[in-house]
Amino acid sequence: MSSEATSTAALAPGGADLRTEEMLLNMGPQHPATHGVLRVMVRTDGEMVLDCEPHVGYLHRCFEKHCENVTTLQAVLYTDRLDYLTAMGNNWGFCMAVEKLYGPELVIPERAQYIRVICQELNRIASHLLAIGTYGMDVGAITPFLYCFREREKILTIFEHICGQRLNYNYIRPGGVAYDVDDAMLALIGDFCSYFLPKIDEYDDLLSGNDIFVKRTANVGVLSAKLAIDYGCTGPVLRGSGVPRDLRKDKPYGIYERFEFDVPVGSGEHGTVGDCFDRYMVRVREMRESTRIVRQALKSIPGGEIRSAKIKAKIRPPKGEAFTRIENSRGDLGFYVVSDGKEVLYRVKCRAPSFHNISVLPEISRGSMLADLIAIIGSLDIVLGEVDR
Amino acid sequence: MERGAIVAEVRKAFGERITEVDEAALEPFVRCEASTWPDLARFLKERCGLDMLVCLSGIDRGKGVGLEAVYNLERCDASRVGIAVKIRVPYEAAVIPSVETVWRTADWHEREAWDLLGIRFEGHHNLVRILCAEDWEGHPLRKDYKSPDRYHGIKNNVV
Amino acid sequence: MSHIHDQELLMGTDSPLQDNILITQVDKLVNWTRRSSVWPMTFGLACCAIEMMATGASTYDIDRFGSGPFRATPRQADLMIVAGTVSHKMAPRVKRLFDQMPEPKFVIAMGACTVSGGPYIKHGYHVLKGVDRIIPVDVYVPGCPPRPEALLEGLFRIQEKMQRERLLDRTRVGVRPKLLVE
Amino acid sequence: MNMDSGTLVEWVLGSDAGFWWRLAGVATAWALPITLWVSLVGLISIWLERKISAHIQCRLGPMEVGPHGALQTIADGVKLLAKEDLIPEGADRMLFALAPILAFAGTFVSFAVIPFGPDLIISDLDTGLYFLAAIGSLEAIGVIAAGWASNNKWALFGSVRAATQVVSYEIPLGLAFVTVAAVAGTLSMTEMVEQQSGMFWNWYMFRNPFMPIAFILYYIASLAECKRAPFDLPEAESELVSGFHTEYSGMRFAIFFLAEYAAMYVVSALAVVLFLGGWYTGIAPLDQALSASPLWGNVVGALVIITKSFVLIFVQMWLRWTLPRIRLDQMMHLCLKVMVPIGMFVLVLAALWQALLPYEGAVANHKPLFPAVGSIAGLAIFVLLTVGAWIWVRNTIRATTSFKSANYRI
Repeated sequence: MSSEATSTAALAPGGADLRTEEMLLNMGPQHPATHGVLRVMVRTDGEMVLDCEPHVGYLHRCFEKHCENVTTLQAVLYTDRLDYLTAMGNNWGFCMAVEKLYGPELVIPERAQYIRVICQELNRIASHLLAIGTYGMDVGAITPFLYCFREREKILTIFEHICGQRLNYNYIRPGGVAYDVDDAMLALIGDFCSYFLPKIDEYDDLLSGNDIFVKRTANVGVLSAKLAIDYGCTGPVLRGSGVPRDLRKDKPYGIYERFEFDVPVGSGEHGTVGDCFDRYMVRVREMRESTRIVRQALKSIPGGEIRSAKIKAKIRPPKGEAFTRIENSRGDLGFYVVSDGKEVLYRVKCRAPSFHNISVLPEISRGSMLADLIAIIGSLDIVLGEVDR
Repeated sequence: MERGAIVAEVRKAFGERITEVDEAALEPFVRCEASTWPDLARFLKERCGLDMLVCLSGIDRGKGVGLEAVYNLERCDASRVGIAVKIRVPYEAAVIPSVETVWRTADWHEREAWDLLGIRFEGHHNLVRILCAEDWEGHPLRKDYKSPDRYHGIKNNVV
Repeated sequence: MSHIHDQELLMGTDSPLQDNILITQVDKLVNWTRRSSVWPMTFGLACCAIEMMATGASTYDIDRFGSGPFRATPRQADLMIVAGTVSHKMAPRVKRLFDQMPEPKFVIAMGACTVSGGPYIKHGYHVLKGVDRIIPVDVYVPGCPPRPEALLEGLFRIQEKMQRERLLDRTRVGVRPKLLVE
Repeated sequence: MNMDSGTLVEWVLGSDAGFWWRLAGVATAWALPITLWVSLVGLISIWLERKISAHIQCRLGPMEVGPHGALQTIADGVKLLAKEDLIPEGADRMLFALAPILAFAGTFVSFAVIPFGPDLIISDLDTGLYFLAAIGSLEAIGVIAAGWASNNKWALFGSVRAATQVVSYEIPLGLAFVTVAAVAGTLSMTEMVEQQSGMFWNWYMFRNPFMPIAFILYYIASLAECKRAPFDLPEAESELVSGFHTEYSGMRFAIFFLAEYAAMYVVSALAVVLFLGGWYTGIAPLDQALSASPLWGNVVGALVIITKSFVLIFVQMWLRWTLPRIRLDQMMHLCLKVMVPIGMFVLVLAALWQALLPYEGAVANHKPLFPAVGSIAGLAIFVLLTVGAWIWVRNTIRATTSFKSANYRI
């Protein structure tokens, strides 16, 4: 801390003669750029951020308490509202933990596996679209946000047809998925893929290739790989720092080992590895990879059951403890599930990627400017529902 | 280094101080006393290369057992090899040494475990509530927790 | 409570000045402008905020009805859309933001959580069971989250309510909602 | 309309009796049309902004309030007037009330010296440009006062940013003014326009090879003066909540709003007068045919100048809804380290050009001498700059998006 203070003093012309006063700035919980109800206490010297401290908990919705009080099937509903931008992933993560309790004899039907992959990847695209759109808005470009929402609406319409909800799907259930997807819907998803890919070029024109955008994001909020790992950052934040860690590749869950896709990592195209631009760019590239996976899945989706017969309507997970993680759009979403053989789980702990990602904020925003702080928060792409649970 | 090798190393270095090892469980773990934990943490990070604290789960194991903290550790490379460490403490002395200097992400996780379960992490630089409001009373994830009838004059239990 | 009731009688619809032709015409004009330009506050709390954004985006385009300019500061907003779960930690801030808005101000409780606590009503120890416990709510839009069309319908209800405003009626009888007090 | 300022002043000051009445009468007679025009410009440009932004964003924009939302701005304005007027506790009440008026006054007074036609000018000052440069910065003082008086940290940030912005953009703006003055040899607005009569290559924009650069400098600096994106730092909604007007509500906020849009018109009209031939269409025979009667000359002249101004306003809006916001230090870097040196060079070179190859005013001196070298060079430079910028932008985008779907394996 003290070293930072001296460095800002050195920046001021005249050095010691110029007396500056520190200002304590309370950003949030209601602020247009905090992506929800994050509150950041910022100690500034003019526009320079000396230190900041994120305060979370303004959306603490007692997820873990609910899981201890409602049945396992009902708990799926609450997982939706963790990372409400990638509800499919949350469902899947939780169901995977419950399924793990059943042991290897529980086999998820093939068709359900494919539907899960398609839904998860579509949802990843929807989530990244929002991340990119709001990131553009954070740095002052409003139009890309509207363009992203235009595409997002199409995905939400697909989901609405599949499971009747636009945001909190409650679709992936222990042992399979809730409803089947008909062929017309699969054709529509294929059409969406063809429609969507050229649209990414539009975002590239508007943002990735925009000189002002590059200047605002390159070399800003540099997160080194070591620091990222130390803080437990995962997902695009870790990959933006040049670490190619993706659970879909490292520990393929579901049927991800059958698909061909790349893991985009930050390479410091315009600045340093691990800056805001890298994190942003990883998301843009992941949208292409997700489309690629969806297309492969659409080609080879089999028919058949969508729910395992082994899991009855009344879900009583066997006694045991399981910890599973999936690669959600914000990083590794983990669930630590403790069951004592009853219908209601004994304890559920959610390992939320955003919780880790936002905790690194003070480290990477020190010494930057106030406008950079906004850009950094945006590039971390947090969802407060998940941070606060 | 595979998980088996890590367990063997830990056993060799710590011997009796590791109270339980279960490699066959769904989530393989080693168990130790709270006093061993700082040494074990440093050993796991520096010698075994488990550089990422994936998750810290606090669990209320109920009367007669006490509180438990589960640390899921992992090496952040392509192998993604990891192991869990479990530490059990009684209610009346729910104190575990803090490891925020080993893995910095432990900072917020320990605050969360303190907030929701009341496990005190000794040596933590700022052990205050993180999720609940500052003046919240009790630790909500304890099994005997009763949610307050009123909070700041607003009725809370309506059902 | 009783003196407010008296005031309502005094300033309410019985007041002879209220039916003055000039006043009613001014009423009409002012109400038309208010109805046509309801500026909401950029105030997202949780899931519902995403649907609120979708309402402002291209497909649903709330700007068609003049409610496009989402103002970041409460001082310039007419409508507070409480979009998402309000926790006990957040509640004082929500109230403060409401207090900072200039009159006439309106509140939409968007989503099940703000209406009543929604799925968190029973075990949500840290969740405020309905935002009408801290601020008066004009229109409730249920859903988890409500569709953008539902929010637009909520906006129309607010516009209908604005139509009933009377210029000389300081107490805003029939318009101002009550706080839920238990 | 074009009264001789000298005699008028004498008339007002003439005798003691009724001095104040006469002063008030003259002030009202002048202020009324400006007020009307400012309001009209505000209404139109705010409506345009909302429609243009909506269509850029694949939306419709205001549709329900009047045909295609034409009455939207009126509704907004009257609503803001009828809102509660809040002055926050702890604010400097007098300064808080004064700030919007100060901000508006700067723009309002600027209208006095901006011509709408050959005779349609409130006051054709000999030092019109100088007056504008001086009075134009008054808005910034209002903005700074607003932020300071609000007793709000975000507003303070906004006002300090506004102050920073003023000291940064005023210098290149002034340099652009001086460059035009050096070429024109006058500071009077009407005289400058008269010199640009004839074909469009007579416009100052193409007068010599350095004027297009001066125009671009002026345009960028004028964006900063109106606090438009990418220089909307004092407002910066995503950073500073609403910047300097965070605490303003109701009518006071409406005045700020109006001042912003009026300022957009002022800088655009000024660009038209200084660089784009004022009320001349740029086609000499057409101008001659129209200026046959003074009435038609004025009417058409006003239409021409307003059309040109709104084209420039459209470009401002287009930029706003396309570009992200630049950072404070980048803004200062751009203004002080890039634009000022370029402006200096342009000034010196343009002045040298003017001294060595003097432009004989084709109309003023009735000499149809066409100083071909300067105009051809000016046009060439303009085309070159446009094409160069286009290629540069395309290349930047292509270079950073080597992963476009065209060369991507899916």
